[in-house]
Amino acid sequence: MTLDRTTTTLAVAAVLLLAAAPFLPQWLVFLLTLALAKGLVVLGLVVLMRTGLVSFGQGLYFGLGAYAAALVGAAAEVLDAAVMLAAAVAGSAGLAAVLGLLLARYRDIFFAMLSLAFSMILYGLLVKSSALGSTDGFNLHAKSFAGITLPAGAERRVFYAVAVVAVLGAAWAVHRYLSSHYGRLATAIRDNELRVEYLGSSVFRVVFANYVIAGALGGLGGAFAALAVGHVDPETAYWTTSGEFVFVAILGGTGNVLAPFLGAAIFEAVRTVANQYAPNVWQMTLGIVMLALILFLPAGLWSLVARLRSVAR
Amino acid sequence: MSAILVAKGVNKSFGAVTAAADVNVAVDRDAMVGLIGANGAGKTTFINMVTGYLKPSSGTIRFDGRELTALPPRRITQLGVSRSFQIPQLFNSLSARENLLVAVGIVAAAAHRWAHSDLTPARAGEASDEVLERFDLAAYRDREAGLLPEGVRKLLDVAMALVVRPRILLLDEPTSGVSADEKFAIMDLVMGAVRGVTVLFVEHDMDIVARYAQRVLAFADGRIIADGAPAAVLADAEVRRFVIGEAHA
Amino acid sequence: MFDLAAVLFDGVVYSSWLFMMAAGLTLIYGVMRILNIAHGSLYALGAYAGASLVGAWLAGGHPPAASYALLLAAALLVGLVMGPLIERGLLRLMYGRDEVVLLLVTYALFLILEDVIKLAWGVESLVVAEPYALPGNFRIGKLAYPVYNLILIGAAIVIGLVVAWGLYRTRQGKLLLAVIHDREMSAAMGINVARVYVFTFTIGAALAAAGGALTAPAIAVSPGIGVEVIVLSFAVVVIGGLGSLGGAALGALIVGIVRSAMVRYWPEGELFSVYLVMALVLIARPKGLFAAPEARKI
Amino acid sequence: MKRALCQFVAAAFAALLAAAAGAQQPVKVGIVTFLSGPAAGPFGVPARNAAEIIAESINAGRVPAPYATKGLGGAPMELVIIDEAGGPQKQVAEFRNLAQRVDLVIGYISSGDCLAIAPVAEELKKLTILFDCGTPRIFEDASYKYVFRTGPHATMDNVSAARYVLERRPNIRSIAGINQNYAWGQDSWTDFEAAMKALKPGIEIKTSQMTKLFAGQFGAEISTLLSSGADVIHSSFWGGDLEGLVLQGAPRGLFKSHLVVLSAGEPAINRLGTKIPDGTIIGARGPFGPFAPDTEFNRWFRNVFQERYGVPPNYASYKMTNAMLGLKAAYEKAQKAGAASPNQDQIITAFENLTYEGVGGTVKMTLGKGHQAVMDVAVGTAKTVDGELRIVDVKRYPAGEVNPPDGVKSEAWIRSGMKAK
Repeated sequence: MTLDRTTTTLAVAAVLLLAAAPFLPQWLVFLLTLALAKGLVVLGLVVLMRTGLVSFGQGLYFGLGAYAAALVGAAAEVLDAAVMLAAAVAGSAGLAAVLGLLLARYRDIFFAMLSLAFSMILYGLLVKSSALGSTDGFNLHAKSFAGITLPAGAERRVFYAVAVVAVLGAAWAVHRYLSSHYGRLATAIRDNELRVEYLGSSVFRVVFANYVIAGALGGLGGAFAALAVGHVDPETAYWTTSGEFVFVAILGGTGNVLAPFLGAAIFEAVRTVANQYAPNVWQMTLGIVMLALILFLPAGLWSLVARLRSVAR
Repeated sequence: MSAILVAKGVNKSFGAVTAAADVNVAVDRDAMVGLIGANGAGKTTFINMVTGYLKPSSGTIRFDGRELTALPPRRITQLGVSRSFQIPQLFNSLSARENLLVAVGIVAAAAHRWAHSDLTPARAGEASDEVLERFDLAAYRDREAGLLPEGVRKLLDVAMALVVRPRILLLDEPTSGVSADEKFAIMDLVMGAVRGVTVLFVEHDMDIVARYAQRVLAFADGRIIADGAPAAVLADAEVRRFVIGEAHA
Repeated sequence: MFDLAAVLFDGVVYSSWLFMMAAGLTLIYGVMRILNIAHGSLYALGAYAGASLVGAWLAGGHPPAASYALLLAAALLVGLVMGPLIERGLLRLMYGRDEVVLLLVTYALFLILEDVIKLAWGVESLVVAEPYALPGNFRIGKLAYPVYNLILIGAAIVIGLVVAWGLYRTRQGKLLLAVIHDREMSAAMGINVARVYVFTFTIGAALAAAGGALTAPAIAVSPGIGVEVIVLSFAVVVIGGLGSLGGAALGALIVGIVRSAMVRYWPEGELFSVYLVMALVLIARPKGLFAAPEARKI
Repeated sequence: MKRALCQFVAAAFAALLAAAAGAQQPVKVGIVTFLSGPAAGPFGVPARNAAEIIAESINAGRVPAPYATKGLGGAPMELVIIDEAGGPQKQVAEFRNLAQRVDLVIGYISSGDCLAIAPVAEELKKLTILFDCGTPRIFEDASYKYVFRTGPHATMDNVSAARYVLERRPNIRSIAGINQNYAWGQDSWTDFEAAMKALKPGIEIKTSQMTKLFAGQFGAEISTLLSSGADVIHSSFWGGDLEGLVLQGAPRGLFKSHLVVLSAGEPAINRLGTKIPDGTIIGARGPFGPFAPDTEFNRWFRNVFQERYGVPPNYASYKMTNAMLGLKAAYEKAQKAGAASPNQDQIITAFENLTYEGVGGTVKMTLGKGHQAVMDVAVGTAKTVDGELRIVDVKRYPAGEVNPPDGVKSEAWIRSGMKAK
């Protein structure tokens, strides 16, 4: 009955996070919002991975979402977070629908590298556009949400709460999607595309759909990150950012829709602690932790949670 | 009796190799047709062309009056032409039941595309279990397909081909890689399950051909060298030399 | 006219640098199915080792002519130490896992090595320019070029030929090819995969290090030089077709020459030239230029 | 599961806060500078070294007058140093954590980080002193209460370079550029190009090479520059790229056949020494390093630094020092105004429009409503004199001539002919 479990865990987690919102210290609110934002991108990656495809270019949508949100503020001078989020999702889903037509025909490393190429082309364009501040990027500041003006200083907490709700919705929807026929079909495609075609289903359509879902979630994550940070820059589209998402996906585990968020939160926490307490060797610390996790938790962090549950049962 | 599958002047060559040379066949509804011939004689190539895996270099293949040669496998399946594989094509990380659920789910999710289908998403589960029963695979219900014994994989492969409501079913060596004593058991199960479906099956074991086929097509070098009732074809001198001689060598 | 000659020459110089990286990467991927991100660190290690060795040699007042040999020695050293160390010590524990997991393992390794290099050599850049300036210049048209560029090209060609010879003429090499073309089969044929892997990874590491060591005299060896080469050489390998030495060579040539042409005629575009090339090649040939066609038996 | 996570993180930081809570008197200063990556060598570590030795000297009261008093008016400084590597997003996260642990922050070399951090500092009401980043946008596009920048912004680097070039070679006809393809390189070239056009209308732009950051190899670029026939070549390269350009350019005669301007060349002097060809024009983004006037204060600084670290301080070291001196000056000014241990607002009030003596010259917080420093700037020419690189023909430009008046945007000011106040 994992469905009930996951859904209930999801609900409980969301309620707890919302209840905590007013009391958490600002740095934790920020850390969690960022973790939720990146978790959304990884969630999309997990959907894609069900079909056996790993994208090293999700930074494309993360960056696009961030810039879409920021541009709504800077260019259109709409300072409403809801509009920014909508613009980000629309923009990235749109681009994904175009690129998907091409990318859905690619597999394995070629899919990975072609998506990487596209993300790096966006990176290049952003770096070239001095109007957008080139590599320095520019700041954004949303002052209202869905028309409701936010009290100065409280914005971050509101964005955090919105992120929690958005994650709840997205994770639940993805969970339903993946435990439906289409989830199983995705796995079938990963195992044997030929047979899927011979059963009368279009592999292309499924891959395409999952790619667009991943793109939209990537854009949403990017927008939340931009709202939390208050600044966008091309780094968001750089290949190392994309690589980080893939790592978090593996770190968390691809078995459960909650795993990406656990993975993202732990990753952010480890990196922050390493940077604050081992500023000279934080990369090494991070690397060693990564290796240890890959070695000792082959199924990802979520396998721990799963183990705890089975013990509890 | 009207022909459901008609191939006219079908040719196919890979560079120098001729896999099909002027193949002309008309298969009647509800026929049980055995395809025999040495390895590389063109049997599988014929099946591959009918099901859209290969495009003929020239010639036409019609199913129920509908030209197939331009269509992708997916569309051909939806029209009611299904196939099994010499090497079972399964979803190895899924259980036997989930394999069938995928197949059922595909039909149920897009029932409108199918010529005739009574499957609905709601019925998917029980439909899969029915199939497991019919092919007595119930014992392997929740075992990972990748780890099943070859004979079982063969059956599951055929079972999946049947789930998608075919009107004609092409079986590529359904009993190859299976011990001699299992062969008949498998064929009995299959033939029991395909009532009302036209069947073409590739087979090397002439006893099986003689037992299950109403009609036999003998291939050699991409050409059909004999076509008729099993007894007649199996007695044909050319067939004995080209097919059976080599088949047993 | 000489304009074009210059573009070509600059391109070829860049290509020969790229090739040394890509050759090792493509071998490792072909045999072990690992996209080795740590390849960048091995490049950096080669550069640091080469610069330090030559620096020490020259500081000792020894004849600078020998420094070229020292550069290669440094590369070999890095390869022979790091190759087996990484393969036996780490990668071995990960075989059988997903390609992407192995890739992340090499990413973690890359992060660790970045700091190791920092701890070993500090953040100050290493400058050992003598081998670069020593052989003097030659001219193409009215443009002066360091003779060292010719050495670089020569080295790349020799390295390419040696590796090709090793692959196609020696027993060990044929084993590698066998594994590249059909892993299951070759495993069934009882090839000692473990040995093949150590061997391959060591060669790959040495090639990366050679790329670094031979570039060291022309650049300031400083933290972070490993990062840039990673994606570049990935792109080259993918353009050429994974696991193909010839592909790596062709990919390197294309990327190198396109880049120098961009620099000359459209400097704005240099930033994405590599990725444009990669995207276009993959769109035209989804598995790269020299992809081995795999027949599927059904 | 989330709750477990919160507990984990919370625990980690509780430990941290406890550790911080230990000492009350000392002023905790967060230092953010590159400890890893390509910017660590030329800027990050020299800046950190300066921070450490200056903090020590201040606490011991060893800094010459007017900074001879111990600590910040008696309160010792305690440094918390973190790495700036990782990009603005990561830095914002780190800043939010650091803000818990320290009373104020001094840091940031990358303009991207500065732009991202400034509003966060404002949100958290945490005094933050930017010491090095160059972009003028920080106080030209916004105004902040809690953010100061004691380093002059980058406009003057290229304005002074342009003036220097034209004073030396009034009848040059064409320029070309080779700059890194990111904000710093693009802005530097834009400023230099605009300044040259404003000072010498009709000057011809032969080519503007924009190289990928940390590309390291510039064969094709150098060929293009050599055949461009430009009289002057401008580059704002730094770090490994700069050293690579010199190493690869010099043997090919790039510096012989052209007048080369390295607007941020000073840090490379310690690294390359006599490898820098004679006649190369070098800037230091202020009166720093070899460009600093030979005062007793400057001599003291160079000596302690050289003694400790074996190399002379470069401009990053100077700018870090000036940030810390600015803090000390403001703190003690606030004390004189009557606050025994001044709170943040009192320090800020004292800091605004402050004028104080820094290493290399006077620092005037005159721009950005008193939050942005200006300084004189110096440009010079490299010349090897008996086996040692010297900076000769040093020209010092008063701040007023190379910086826009407050409220005027640099870009507009340059295009409008750079009228001095």
